[in-house]
Amino acid sequence: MADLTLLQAVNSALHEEMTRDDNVVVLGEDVGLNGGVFRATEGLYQKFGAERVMDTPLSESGIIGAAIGMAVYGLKPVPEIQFADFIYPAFDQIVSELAKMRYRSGGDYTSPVVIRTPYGGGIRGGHYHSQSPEAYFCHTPGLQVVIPSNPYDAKGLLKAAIRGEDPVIFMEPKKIYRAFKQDVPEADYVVPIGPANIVREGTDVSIFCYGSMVQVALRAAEKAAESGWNAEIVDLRTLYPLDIETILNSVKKTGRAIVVYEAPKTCGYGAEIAATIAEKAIDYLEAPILRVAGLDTPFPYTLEYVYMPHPARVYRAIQDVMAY
Amino acid sequence: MADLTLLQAVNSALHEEMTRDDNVVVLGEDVGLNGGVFRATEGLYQKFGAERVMDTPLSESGIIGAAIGMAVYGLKPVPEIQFADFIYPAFDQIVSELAKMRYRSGGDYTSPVVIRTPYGGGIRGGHYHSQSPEAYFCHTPGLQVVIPSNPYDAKGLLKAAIRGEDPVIFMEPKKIYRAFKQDVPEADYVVPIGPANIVREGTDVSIFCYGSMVQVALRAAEKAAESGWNAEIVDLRTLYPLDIETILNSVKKTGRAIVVYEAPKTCGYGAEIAATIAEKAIDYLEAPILRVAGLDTPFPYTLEYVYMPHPARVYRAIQDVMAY
Amino acid sequence: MSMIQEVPTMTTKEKPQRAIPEGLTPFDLKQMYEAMIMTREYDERCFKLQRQGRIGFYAGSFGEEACQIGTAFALEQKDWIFSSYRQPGVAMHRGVPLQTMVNNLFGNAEDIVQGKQMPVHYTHKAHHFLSISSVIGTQVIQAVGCAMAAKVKKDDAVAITYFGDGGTSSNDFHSGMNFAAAMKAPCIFALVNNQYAISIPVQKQTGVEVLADKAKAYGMPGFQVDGNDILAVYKATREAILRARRGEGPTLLELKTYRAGPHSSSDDPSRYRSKEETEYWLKRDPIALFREYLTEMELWTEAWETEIRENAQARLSEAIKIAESLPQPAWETLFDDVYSYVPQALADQKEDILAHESGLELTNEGEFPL
Amino acid sequence: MSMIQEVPTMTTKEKPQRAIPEGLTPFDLKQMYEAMIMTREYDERCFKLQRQGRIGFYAGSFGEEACQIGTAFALEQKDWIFSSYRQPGVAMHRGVPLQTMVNNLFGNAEDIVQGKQMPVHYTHKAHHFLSISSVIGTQVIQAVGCAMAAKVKKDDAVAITYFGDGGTSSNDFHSGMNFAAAMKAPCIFALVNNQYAISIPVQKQTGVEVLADKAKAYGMPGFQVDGNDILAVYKATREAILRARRGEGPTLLELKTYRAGPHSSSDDPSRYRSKEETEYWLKRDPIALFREYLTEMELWTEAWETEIRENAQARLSEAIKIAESLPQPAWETLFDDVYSYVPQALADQKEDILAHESGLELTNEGEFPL
Ligand SMILES: Cc1ncc(C[n+]2csc(CCOP(=O)(O)OP(=O)(O)O)c2C)c(N)n1
Ligand SMILES: Cc1ncc(C[n+]2csc(CCOP(=O)(O)OP(=O)(O)O)c2C)c(N)n1
Ligand SMILES: [Mg+2]
Ligand SMILES: [Mg+2]
Repeated sequence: MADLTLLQAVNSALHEEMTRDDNVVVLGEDVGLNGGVFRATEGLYQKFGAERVMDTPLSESGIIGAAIGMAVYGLKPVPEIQFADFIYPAFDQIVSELAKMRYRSGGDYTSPVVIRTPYGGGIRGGHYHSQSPEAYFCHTPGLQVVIPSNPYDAKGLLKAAIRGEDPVIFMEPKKIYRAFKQDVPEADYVVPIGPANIVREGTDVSIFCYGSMVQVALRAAEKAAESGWNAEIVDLRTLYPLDIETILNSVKKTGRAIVVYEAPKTCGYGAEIAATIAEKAIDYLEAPILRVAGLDTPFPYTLEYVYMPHPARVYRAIQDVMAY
Repeated sequence: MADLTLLQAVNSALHEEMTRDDNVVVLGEDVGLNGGVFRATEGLYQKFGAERVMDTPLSESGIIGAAIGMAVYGLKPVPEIQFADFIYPAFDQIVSELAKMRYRSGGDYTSPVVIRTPYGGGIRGGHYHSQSPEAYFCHTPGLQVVIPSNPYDAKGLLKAAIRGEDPVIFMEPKKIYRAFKQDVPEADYVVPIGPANIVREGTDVSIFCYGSMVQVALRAAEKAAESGWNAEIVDLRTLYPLDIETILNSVKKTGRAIVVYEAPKTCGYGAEIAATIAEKAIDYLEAPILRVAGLDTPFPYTLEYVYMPHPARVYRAIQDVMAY
Repeated sequence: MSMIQEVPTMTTKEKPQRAIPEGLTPFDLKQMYEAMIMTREYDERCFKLQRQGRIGFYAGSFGEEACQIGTAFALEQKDWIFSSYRQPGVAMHRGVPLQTMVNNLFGNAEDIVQGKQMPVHYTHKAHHFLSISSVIGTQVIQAVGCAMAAKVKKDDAVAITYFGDGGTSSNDFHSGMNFAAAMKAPCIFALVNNQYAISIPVQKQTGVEVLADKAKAYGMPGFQVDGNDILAVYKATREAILRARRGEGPTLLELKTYRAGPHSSSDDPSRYRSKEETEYWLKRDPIALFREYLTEMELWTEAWETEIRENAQARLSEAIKIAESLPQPAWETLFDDVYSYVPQALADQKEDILAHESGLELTNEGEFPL
Repeated sequence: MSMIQEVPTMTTKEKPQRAIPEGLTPFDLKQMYEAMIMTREYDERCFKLQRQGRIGFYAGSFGEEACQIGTAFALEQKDWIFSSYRQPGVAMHRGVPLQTMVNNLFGNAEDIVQGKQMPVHYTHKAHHFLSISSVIGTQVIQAVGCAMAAKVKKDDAVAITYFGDGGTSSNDFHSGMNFAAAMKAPCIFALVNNQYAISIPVQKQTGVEVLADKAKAYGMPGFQVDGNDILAVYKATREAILRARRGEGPTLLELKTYRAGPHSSSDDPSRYRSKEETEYWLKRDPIALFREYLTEMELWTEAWETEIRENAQARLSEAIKIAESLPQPAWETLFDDVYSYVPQALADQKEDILAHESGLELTNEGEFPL
């Protein structure tokens, strides 16, 4: 077992997958010699050379478009977008091309590109280095959206993504890139794309979350335990496809649901969770479905700690549904 | 009063606003001499000249970026994106720039651009001429999203948008561009951005919809009336900001809610409506909140009539909630 | 000043008996002519189908046959094609079966993509012909990525991408040209300058006079070629491909031609250009020009022309008859090919629709307006 | 071949006593030098603040002072500036108050945007200095739109936009150059080629050798200018502006310089470039070069240098002292300036937070890693 941060786990997955399969290539801005601005691609350039670890010009549209062409040819590209905030220049390639390649060719052509990108707030990055754009991609048929919350999952999910046949938007919670270490097996393993993970079992309220919000929810749950409320925490891990069964089972058990996410509340991913529950499990509900989310504003710089969901805010939501 | 189609109403609003205010300019692909591929800008070039009705190079990013610069300078640009499906090359300018200009300058700079774009299916356009990307924009703080469902509203809302101080994504349901005519006043009027419109009062179930889906919902409601069910149809008109009060009042009255939209179901705009109701009016509900929406697939060509919500499908949803 | 490809153009006044370009035989020349005729016949028939309401949409390539067939003949089967909607001749010459193409126009049950794409959006994996996107310019950088992949794999294949004068304004023309030149990707950029992007003339599209000069921004060779002269097109493409195969990187070819027909079945060019202009260009019809050359070379006869035209028409009639007789795709197909599997949310939607709506008489409403 | 601006460069061996460029007085020259010194001092102090943990982030312009002050002096107040994060000297010379800039670095309650932007993202409406975006290249086309608007309104203003060598790969460099040339917009493109985009050297960024040649793709004049020679920069900018004012359209100026410092406070250049390379360029320090010129012109003395440096330092200390003493913005401000009004959903969020969390001790966690 190795004690790794989430960032190291990502790096380790890349090293292993590039070793396993010659077709895996990495491309992006500063991913080569510099090892990525977060160092997620550290050492790859030295080990696999410039042909498989490509420093590209400054164009996200170019990075993703080129990756699609590579994937069509038969490579397995894992492009990095330096910050999720800079994925928008590539939005057309992602939404119009990557997502639709299989569909529009009747399954003949596929472009199973795995786009890695750090997302989210909590690093004092202001609105151009803190956004959480997952909902855009979950609303785009043809894409899978994966967000790990810990080193073990990060490595296993990234490996599963690279070995998969479909495109993946792999979003890495940069706030917790180096926040804690976890024992990660030396032996090869994958965490399958799809299933959610109940990280804390509980009976009173279900909290659905992902990425860096899992830690926030866990801290709120500890506080709630002091009040005698037993919160269940479901780490979604894969946002599309969604593990609907686990979600519904949890709500049926607890009767109360809260969704926590950093993105602006309106039309955020939490709306989908709430809507799914309201459609399929409404009779089990003993309280409103609450969303603890980012504000309907761009992401601020100085006051980001007010903007972002924090344990106290999640705890308030628990109080509210328990008191309902 | 003039008898106008939705398309003519849009055209008439543009003529009147350009006459009223010299700062209003139109730009886009084929909007000049050709009058727009749908003819929405017909006659403007002849009346206001090439300086105010600008045929641009083929670059949506350029069109929106230039419009932002013009708005910063003090003009009131009304760019056209030929199909909403082609708005993605401009996504970065819209999400990173247009939406955040006021915020990131502390209100000093504003870019109140009104982006007009035809959206939606029903014209046999396949997945690159049929998409409904409204949810992306509703999830982007700083933008307003407006979708008219009839000629009267189209003209009044577009005028309000052009006179407003904030950016607007003005999405025109191209399926019903020429589907029917309506009496539209000759005198100047606006339909304010914000309030929803109850187009059919009812007591048994609330149907929330917008754009071309209003006609679909109305036909389903007629059918339901034959079964003795009285459906209330709420035409949202403005998706952001949302008229939460009207929605909640309707649900409180009927106890049942259905949302109809063409976009892929998952993370679509209907999820937000469902989540809002599940958060604020759950006690009033007598049935699950249902979403009648497009499929979680790209938009198909031949079978688009199966893909799109149709009256029979909405009627089924009414049956389901009434029978619950 | 742009480097003008030094190819004897067939538009010059004196038409000397010329050598057959390297790489071609007299047999090839006749095949090229036949492919141009087939492309033209396809075009005419499809427009007719659209006007008769038998297919929903069509975008033709009338006047651009030399650009298509001239480039296509320079390619080998191992090469990759990233085209726009205006190169049916490339697909046909490449070997995409006519029936496959016509099935796409009808979006029927035998269509490779089962009606998931609009007409004129072909795809064919066996021939390295990439599924066409409507979105202008996106294929350009994809072709570059494909070429980069071939380089990584040390394969000898090159990629060619076709796009229009309007396409040069797109984001991914820029990213594609830049990536290709910076990375020496074996990619050919076939810029079909037909002088219009729907209603926008090329003079409004860009400030540069010779589009081939756009290569200069990227440190890439760029050539302007008479796009109505099939042999000039062939020769320029062949040289660019050889250069790419030698590892010398990409080339931009501006094939200067004219969109002699409307943008598509929804377009009315009389709104934005004069009859005189169109007539001027019709006199430079690439098929007529090549016919003159073949006549000079004693490779053309009236009887042969009739034969190949009738043959083309017969093949078309047959393919159309079959395509039209085929049913629509089954509703089940709607849910395929989004992913390699069917996600739960989509499976639920499938079950719901198939269980409750299969009997319903649903139909299309509305027509494609562009 | 690119057109190299014919300006006597201060890097040439023989340094003849040269005429003062048209448009400038000896007084101006001294002011220019002072502005360069101020920019350099600002830079050094801000890096120190960041290292001390007093501000969260900084991106400097060390070595690029001539590009900034040379262009800024050629502008008039009516003109518009669309810059990147690496032109603090332009903002300062323009008249953006130092306090305003330092307040941005601290994101305090007096910051114009009340802590809504990261450090080095200034904005100032009175001086037509547009709010800076982090997103590379987006400002380029906006500047063009602004210039087009000035043209529509028949105003005499021009727009200038600053971006880097990396920025030339962005989508909106392409759309901006294309729109400007096609529409003859009075816009100046100041390409600050500091030879790096974070770790990517310009040779990997593009296949072209002289970035000024990128103008050729658009039909626009392009000049390469020694970006460490402030007078060359001034002269080239002035000519481009005069051309734009005469209605002759846009110009691309490649200001060739070197990013002598790290990309930002999060960057470690030793990972990707040699000390020797940096030292080579440090010998071409634009301030030292200009100092030599001023000395020759008998406009520089040691005493004056000390005076302006001390003055700069004092102004900085004062501004920093004030900025640091100011509180954070009030939580209420979080909800302002998203729209001209507060939408219901946001009003609900505001009410919820202010009502229930005002007492809480919340703090920032994490640090900016780039
Ligand atoms: C990104 C994008 N914007 C707009 C359109 C609508 N559109 C379809 S074809 C076309 C003109 C294309 O012109 P050009 O690139 O010259 O190709 P041509 O049609 O002349 O072959 C436009 C604007 C589109 N398909 N994609
Ligand atoms: C669209 C986008 N992609 C990536 C980044 C991350 N990033 C910030 S600065 C930078 C390099 C910019 O280089 P250049 O344009 O040469 O400007 P310089 O920093 O050298 O002044 C990158 C890649 C960004 N800000 N925006
Ligand atoms: Mg064209
Ligand atoms: Mg640079």
